[in-house]
Amino acid sequence: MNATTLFGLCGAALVGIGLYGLITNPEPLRKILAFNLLGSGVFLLFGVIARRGAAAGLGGDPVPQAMVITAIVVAFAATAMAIALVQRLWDETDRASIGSDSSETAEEKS
Amino acid sequence: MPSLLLGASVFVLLTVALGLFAILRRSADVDRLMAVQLLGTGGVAILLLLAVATETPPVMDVAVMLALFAAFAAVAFVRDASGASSEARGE
Amino acid sequence: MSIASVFDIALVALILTIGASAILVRTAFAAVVMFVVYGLLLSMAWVRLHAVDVALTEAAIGGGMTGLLLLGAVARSRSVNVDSVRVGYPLRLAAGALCALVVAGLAIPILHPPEAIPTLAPTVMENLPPSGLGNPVAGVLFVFRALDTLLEKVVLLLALLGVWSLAPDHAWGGTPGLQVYARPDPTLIFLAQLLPPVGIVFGIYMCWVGAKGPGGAFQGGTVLAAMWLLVIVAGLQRAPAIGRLWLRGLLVTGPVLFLVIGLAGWVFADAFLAYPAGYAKPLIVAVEAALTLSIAVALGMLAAGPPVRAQQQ
Amino acid sequence: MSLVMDILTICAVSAGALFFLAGTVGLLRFPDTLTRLHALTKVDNLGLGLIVLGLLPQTSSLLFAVKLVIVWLLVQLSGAVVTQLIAGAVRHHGADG
Repeated sequence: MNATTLFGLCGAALVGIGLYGLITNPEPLRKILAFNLLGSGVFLLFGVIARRGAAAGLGGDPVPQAMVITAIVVAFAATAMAIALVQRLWDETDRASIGSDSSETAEEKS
Repeated sequence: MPSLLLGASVFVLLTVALGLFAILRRSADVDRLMAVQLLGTGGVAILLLLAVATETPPVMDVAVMLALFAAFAAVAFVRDASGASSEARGE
Repeated sequence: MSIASVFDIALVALILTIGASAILVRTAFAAVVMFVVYGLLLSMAWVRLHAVDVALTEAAIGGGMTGLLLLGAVARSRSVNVDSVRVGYPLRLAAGALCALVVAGLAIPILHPPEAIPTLAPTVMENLPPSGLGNPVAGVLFVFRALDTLLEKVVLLLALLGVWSLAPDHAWGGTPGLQVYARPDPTLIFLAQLLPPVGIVFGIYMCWVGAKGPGGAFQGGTVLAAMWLLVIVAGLQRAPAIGRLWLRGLLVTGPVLFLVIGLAGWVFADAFLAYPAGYAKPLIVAVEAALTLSIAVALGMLAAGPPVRAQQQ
Repeated sequence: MSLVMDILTICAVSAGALFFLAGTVGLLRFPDTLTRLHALTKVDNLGLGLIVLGLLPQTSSLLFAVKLVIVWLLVQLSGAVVTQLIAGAVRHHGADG
């Protein structure tokens, strides 16, 4: 198994870890964090695809790499938006977690 | 020489890993602040060794980035651990 | 087994352990610390994948900026009631099984790559010389897929508008509720005076070097944003009210310049976002410089959060 | 000449790596937060300094070497100040045993 495959499996495992956290953690903040973890696992998979496409004297295919850079910045913007929504939710409801009975799961969609 | 430098970077990575586990065992928040500090020095050492071993000078810029943002994150953590006040609380 | 593969195995093991502990650890504060450590480690993984541009972005945004953002929210969450509803074991088991399935599904294509691996690297290198750029990633971002990059800036501005629009009515146009130190701390003030000059030089260097090597507007902009936030958090300067004209001007300068040059492409070259022959590099450097400033302000204001207090007259 | 340089590199890098190990041992063994902080930062900064010293002879250009020294200075300064900050937080909250 070469190094690229190893990082690919690492990315796959990170997606799994992030998804698990997203499902099982009741606090919205921890869900946002888990979602970021999931996202970085996907980015790592892109990195592996880029590395496998190494050609023309480059260490990796620059197109997926550029996409990942864009994705990291957009993920940050989405995280900022999600956190602002959660804080507004706290201001309105005074609760820090999402109960099973409530309909307030919408803020995780970003 | 490159393999020696790579070997040194593996060694430093392992000590950083060990240090992180030592920090994770403690439950106090202040102890956890050290984890970022550990990466700030250890991570920079690893990246510098990699930069010279693989002859890719741009990796050194990643080391600078790591140093800057480790310090930046530490400032945010200490702010949180030592009781922050929102600017809005003055109202 | 070579030394490099020992390094990779150790790094992957460490990343997975820290990532899992960021999910499983009990307090939200500890989780955020773990997440920052995870981001810094991940940037080393990107170095190993020969993606130095991505490593720079990940260290800056994944490590520092997201950490600051999450921490601000953790500090706020202490003042609200945290229901200690824990998810039951059956659900955890089911979630674990589902996640294992997803991991397996992702692992199969990783372990069995296609015979002919698709790559655009040769095409990029063939078409890069006319632009005068030396960094293929910058080439993709500003020449081949310039529309994506332009729209990404629009997304940043839209996100910022979204964050701002969550402000209560009375605070509209006011100052963001960035958490600052309760007492002025001399050590912190020293750091906030020491680090920004270094950081600003490094940010400009990142933007400049981006044309020929790893770096660019995103990385430079993030460094500038972090230095700005550091000065505000230390209490040396207040966060600006979001209604300020200079602030809004800086926010739109980069995207507007990009758009104007893009539109001019219709007249002087033959397509939207095309650069006239021979002028590509100076135009791209100008766009990058303006974007660096706009990105710095946008990221800084995103991290500072929605306004919470009306502007003082 | 290059042999002397190589020997310098081997000695300095090995010594630096050993200092990192020493810092980690301190982190594992020392009884309270402040001493652990002390072990971590003092020793690791020395380790980094030695590694930078060892890498200097191996650099291909002067610019590369100057950058190495600048990185070291940056880590040294910011590390020292951040440690001071963390120590302040420890004193404020009380160390744990």
